[in-house]
Amino acid sequence: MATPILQVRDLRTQFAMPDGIIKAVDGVSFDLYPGESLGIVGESGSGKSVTALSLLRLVPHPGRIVSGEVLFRNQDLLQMTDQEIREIRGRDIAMIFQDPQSSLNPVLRTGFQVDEAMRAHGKSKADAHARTIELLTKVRIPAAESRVKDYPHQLSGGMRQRAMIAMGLANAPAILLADEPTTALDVTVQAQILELLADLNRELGTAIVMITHNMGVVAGLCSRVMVMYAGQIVEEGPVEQIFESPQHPYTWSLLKSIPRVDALRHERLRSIQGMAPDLADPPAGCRFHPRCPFRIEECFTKEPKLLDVAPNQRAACWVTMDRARREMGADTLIDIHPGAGSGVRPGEEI
Amino acid sequence: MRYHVRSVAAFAAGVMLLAACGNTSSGTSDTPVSGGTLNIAMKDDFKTLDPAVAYDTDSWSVERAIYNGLLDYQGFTTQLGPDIAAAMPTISSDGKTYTFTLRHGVKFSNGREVTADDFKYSFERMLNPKTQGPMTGGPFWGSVSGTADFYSGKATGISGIKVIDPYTLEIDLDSPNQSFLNVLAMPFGFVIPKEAVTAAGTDYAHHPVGTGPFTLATWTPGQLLVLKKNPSYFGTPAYLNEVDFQIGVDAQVGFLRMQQGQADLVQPDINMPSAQYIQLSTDPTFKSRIVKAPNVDIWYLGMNVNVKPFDNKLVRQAFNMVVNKANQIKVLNGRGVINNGIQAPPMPGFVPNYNPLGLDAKGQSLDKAKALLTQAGYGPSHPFPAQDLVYAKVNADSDNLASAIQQDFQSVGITINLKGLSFPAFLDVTGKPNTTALSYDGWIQDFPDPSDFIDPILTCTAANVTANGGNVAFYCNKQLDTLDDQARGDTNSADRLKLYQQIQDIVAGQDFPWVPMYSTLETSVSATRVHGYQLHPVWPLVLTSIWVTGGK
Amino acid sequence: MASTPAIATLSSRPSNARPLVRVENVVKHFPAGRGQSVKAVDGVSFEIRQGETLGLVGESGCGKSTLARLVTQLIPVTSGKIFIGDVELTKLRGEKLRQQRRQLQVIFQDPFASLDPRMTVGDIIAEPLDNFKVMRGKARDQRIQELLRLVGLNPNFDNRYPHEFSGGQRQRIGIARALALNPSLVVCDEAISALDVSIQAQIVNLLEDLQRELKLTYLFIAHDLSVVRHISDRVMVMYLGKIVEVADSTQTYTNPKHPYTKALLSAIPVPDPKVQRGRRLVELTGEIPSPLHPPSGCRFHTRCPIARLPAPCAETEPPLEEKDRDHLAACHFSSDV
Amino acid sequence: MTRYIIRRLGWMVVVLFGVAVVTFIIAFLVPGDPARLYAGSNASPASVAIIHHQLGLDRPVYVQFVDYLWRVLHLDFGYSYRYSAPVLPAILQRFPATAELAVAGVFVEVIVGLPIGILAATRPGSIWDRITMVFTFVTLAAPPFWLGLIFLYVFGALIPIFPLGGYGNGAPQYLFLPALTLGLGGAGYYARLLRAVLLDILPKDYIRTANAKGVTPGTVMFRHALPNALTVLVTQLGMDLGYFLAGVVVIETVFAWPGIGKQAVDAIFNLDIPLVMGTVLFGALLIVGANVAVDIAYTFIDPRVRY
Repeated sequence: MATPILQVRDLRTQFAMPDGIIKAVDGVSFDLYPGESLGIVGESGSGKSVTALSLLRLVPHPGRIVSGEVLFRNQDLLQMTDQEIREIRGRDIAMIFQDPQSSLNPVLRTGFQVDEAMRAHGKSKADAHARTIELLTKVRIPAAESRVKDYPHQLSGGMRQRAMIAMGLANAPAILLADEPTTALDVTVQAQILELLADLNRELGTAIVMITHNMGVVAGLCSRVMVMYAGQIVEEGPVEQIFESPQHPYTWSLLKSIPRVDALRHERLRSIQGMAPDLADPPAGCRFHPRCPFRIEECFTKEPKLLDVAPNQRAACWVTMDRARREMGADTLIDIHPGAGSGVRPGEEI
Repeated sequence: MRYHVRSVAAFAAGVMLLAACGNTSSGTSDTPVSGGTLNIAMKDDFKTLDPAVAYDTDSWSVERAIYNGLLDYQGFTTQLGPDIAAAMPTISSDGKTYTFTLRHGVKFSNGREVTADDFKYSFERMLNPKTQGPMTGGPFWGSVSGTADFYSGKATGISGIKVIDPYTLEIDLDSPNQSFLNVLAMPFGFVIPKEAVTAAGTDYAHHPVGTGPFTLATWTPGQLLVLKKNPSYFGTPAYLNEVDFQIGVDAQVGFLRMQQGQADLVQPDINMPSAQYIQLSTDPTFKSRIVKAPNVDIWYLGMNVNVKPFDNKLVRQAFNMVVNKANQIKVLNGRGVINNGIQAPPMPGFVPNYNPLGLDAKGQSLDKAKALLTQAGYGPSHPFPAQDLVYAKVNADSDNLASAIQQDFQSVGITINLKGLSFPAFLDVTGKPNTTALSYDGWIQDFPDPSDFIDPILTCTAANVTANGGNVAFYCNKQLDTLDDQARGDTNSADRLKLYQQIQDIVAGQDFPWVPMYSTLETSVSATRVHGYQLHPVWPLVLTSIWVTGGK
Repeated sequence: MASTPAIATLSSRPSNARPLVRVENVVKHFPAGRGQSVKAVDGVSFEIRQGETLGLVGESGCGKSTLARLVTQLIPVTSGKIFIGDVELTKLRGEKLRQQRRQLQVIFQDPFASLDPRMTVGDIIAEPLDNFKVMRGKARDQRIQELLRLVGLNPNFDNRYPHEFSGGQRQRIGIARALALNPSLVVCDEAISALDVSIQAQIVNLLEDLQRELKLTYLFIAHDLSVVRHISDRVMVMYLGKIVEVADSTQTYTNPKHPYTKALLSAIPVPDPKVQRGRRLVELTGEIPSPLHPPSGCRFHTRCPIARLPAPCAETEPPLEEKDRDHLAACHFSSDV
Repeated sequence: MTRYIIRRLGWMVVVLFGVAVVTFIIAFLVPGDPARLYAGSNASPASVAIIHHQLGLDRPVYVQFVDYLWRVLHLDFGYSYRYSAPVLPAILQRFPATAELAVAGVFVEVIVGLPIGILAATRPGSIWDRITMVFTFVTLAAPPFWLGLIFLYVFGALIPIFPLGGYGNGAPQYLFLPALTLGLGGAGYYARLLRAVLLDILPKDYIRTANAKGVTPGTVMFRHALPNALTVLVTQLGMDLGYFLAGVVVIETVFAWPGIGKQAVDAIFNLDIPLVMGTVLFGALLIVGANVAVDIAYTFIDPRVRY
């Protein structure tokens, strides 16, 4: 692949809360290549949204980026002045959000809000307006000329998200950060939006960072995927490879716990026992170890590094799935209980 | 407690005593100069300038400058003299017929000369129930022949008011009344021209026309009332060209304005609240500008003789020995004198150091009070029932005065609960029989004659009402009424005053419907450019003696 | 995928079991001002069989949550009848209705919002027992412990407060409360939608285990079709206040008889890139019409890829009829789907 | 919209009727005889009784009330007992002064309160936030009477740059101090309100969206955040305006401002029932009117609101 357009190095974002410092993003590093579609998956609280917000320095109060680099075209976004980062936002790197209902300003006309994305970056009013209609048409909003005058509440959920996407694409950004853009939508609308994003990715060459908790969304849209757990990346690699042969027990468990609509037989779901750790006081060693079926002694104390486990695939784990299968008969497990495979320290309660 | 309330008629009499000491006047020996404008800061707007209706000191302050009656007080005294009348009236030997000769050439400000018809018109209008004036229905004027028929509508005019010729007016009374000349001098007796009333329609109150030293130039309700000198005034012209009443100015702000030279007088007709009095008495500029004069008033606790436990005379007598009157005056910052009787100090017939119960210097005799209460059957086995003291909350002093009373009674083991009411509510509950047992009351004279201290507030007639009574003790003693009737008609002033002293003995030394406490001193202050400002014993404000130097 | 032993195959329960709940032509209209009304549920008939799990799917606004509240009589019907066993619920009022409702319990979506933060978990779980004065004292405490154990929580946690629990644990508390009175029907109204993926699976498994142990009947409502398909014996699909298809779960998914069902299924992403990229989306044009003014004829005709217009689709409402054995659909052209 | 306004006007009549009933009842429950005050407290019982009759106060209460309503329907609010003048002209004569003060007071509230609220909300927890909160606390807690006197003392007497009260026919130098006094207390409240509302709005998703577009902080505040705060502010403004219009008694008293509030208080002290009722009805009309105006304003501020 070409040179990365975005390089994130050791990003750490923390929230100072009354009961401690929440390490929401804790040492995240990754590269994004031009035109690719990268999925970031994880459950709520895994730090995937905060990662995306950190890239554009949009972390809400009381969050703070405490260290790291975000190199965009070799410039560190974290070191820029407020003015400089504002110029990047929406022009080079755009972001769209989960809930189009709440993410559009209810008192401003939809067209105006799309216009504004361009006018904030120097386009004239007339030009911006013409391009807005073009964009709305492109994201398949029917009768765009009249829709620009509508307020967000006059649009359906799907149309609102299309308008958001139009806003994101307004300045033909190099990168589009999409934070759970379909979660609030019905499945039929979700499918349309995902198709739209895939088309835009193909046609415009915009690199898309798709943040989602839905494995199916990643499977359909992304070429590469990063799995986050407790503020860290635990596994990363090409989509096919990760789904085919996940090496981190968390990724593996996650895939096993999702019912599939195309299942031919009723299989009992394999749930991951326990719950996500408290990020104010994360577990020592591997953060997944309290819930991991294959943990060994090292997992309790030593933090695993994100290392190559296969070509292009990296995982942060002392016991990758290959080893778990070999040594612990992973695939014969009926339920995924902590330490079930290794027999190390079994039997905790939920 | 009618004190400090705008709608109350407040009068001061007998001011000569203090005038002689020279501290009722802020004037200097400089020669008066004409011209200039006097600025007066007033808290409230004027109610009305219709003399038939107005019964409050603010309105009277202005009316006195606009109108004249037959008689007026001479200078700053309580001595009556002729005003529009050319001389004092001739009174028939039976004391019932008064004949007035009018001056020639007295003109209303509209240019027309005043005649006897104008007085007949003015009096009849003033007494006509349709005018809705307070003199309708009997007070003061009830002794004029034919008023009863006039009130009831049987007669279209008052037969006792007769125009003999344009300059001669005769007034007939049903019975002799030694206070009637004072009544004639009240603002209700001011003369107004019929055509002005007709022209003003229903709003004569705002379009007054009179004969006085000033005329009304403008009156913007809530803002400003301007008087201009009347060039055709028949008497000695005023020095001032103009008087501006700045309306709606709170007293605090009024004094600020005075310090800034924007106001010359503040609320000239009422006592200032204690807080301001203290403030001004320490101000280097203004402490020497403070003038004081005794008010003709009496403050007392009224005990309803028809209500337990005050139906027992022993209890009432005991109560008369408990109140620390000196302390009441202390609360008023010394602006008052102890009074154990029912007449005010400067009044004719006043008995100095009157003390029928042998009270101490504070007005107390606690041991005797306790003995009387025991005699009345109260003691440890039968404690005196707690009493409500009803009083009007009119300013910051009201509560303090009442609390002091509460403490006084605590010392003889009597519990007093304070019941402060708004002024209207206070008037309402104290004016109804069998409603209020104990109240903190005051009476401020209508005119400087002892009869005004008896008739409306201590007679059987005044007690025999169902509402709005002035006799808050609902006290009725036939013997007192007989003496009072006798005094009213007695043409010998020395005998007459003796009769009033007898009445005082009955009330304060025998029957005890009241606990008399004190009479107050009026206090006022003027700016340094004001000269000739004096407190009048009757009038709330006399403008004709004032001249100003410097300023506008 | 690696193979694991199947715990229970689909349609393992008899399809001709006695119906526990019978819903006959139920209508629910909500007034919407100016004399209009939202036809949230507009003439729906179905039955829930003893011991089965009936899945109910549809997009937001299709009326599925309203239907859930109607079945449990949390809101009254506008017209139609609902029977539980032989008792006509819609006829009952007051105390009689309250007693019948013991059999019908609901597990709600938001486990946090539905638990009173000032009550201990024990009191929350025992609330239905207290309401119906079923048991008190020691028996009550034992029942609380039993229920906590049943849903996989430490029985000694009964004195704790909801905020001390995670989302998944709270949902277990919600389930324990629903089970307190031994209900015959449990309505799961988006009961797992707010949970994280890894926790969802715990709860789904728990619900399945409980059903087996306690012979429960479920009406399982969710917008996640994968989960519905996983847990349900039969699936019912709603569109704009109407049922468009009811069938055995496998039938519905493998052989849909209604174009809407087919479109819905095609839209669900499969978490397998190889499979997902080979799937074809049946795209639906336009938006869901307003339930204030539903389209004439077949309500789906405005978005239907196979509709024949105007007749019959825009003119005649297709009845919900058996297209195959035990497979009902409301479509004029179900054979073309 | 038209239907809505008609409906609201209908309600207005109902509200005003209710207000009339309640005021009338209260006026009759308050102890004291208006005739006594009208005649003067030294007036004799007989003359009070005659005036009582003349004023029609001896008729049954319901007769008086029906008579009152009937006259009000004909815009005849009766005669003031105290001023012997018709009530409605008396109110209308004084209303312009009150209106002027009310508008100026609201203006001060806005131009002082909003910037402070914005400052506090954009830097929560900062020293600025604390300073502004102290300011708002002080202005909120300071009794207007006291504040007015302080202003008069400082700017009228100590540094005599403003007149010591008075109306001056509405000249700006007369208006300044009363408007400031009136507005400052409100400004503190507005600052708090706006801070609270903005602290609620600023974390909203659409603000994040605006920031993600790269618009300037000023645009985010003034175009995205403030318009969303407007409904709350306008509600309060409307209430304030109505309240101010209905008469700001204390301020008018301190500053010798010839408005309807001062008049109303005098009327209450003097049991001037026709004037009290007239003022209350007039004030209620203004408050209800302000509320209707606010509701109509919503449709311009928030496109989601439709009637």
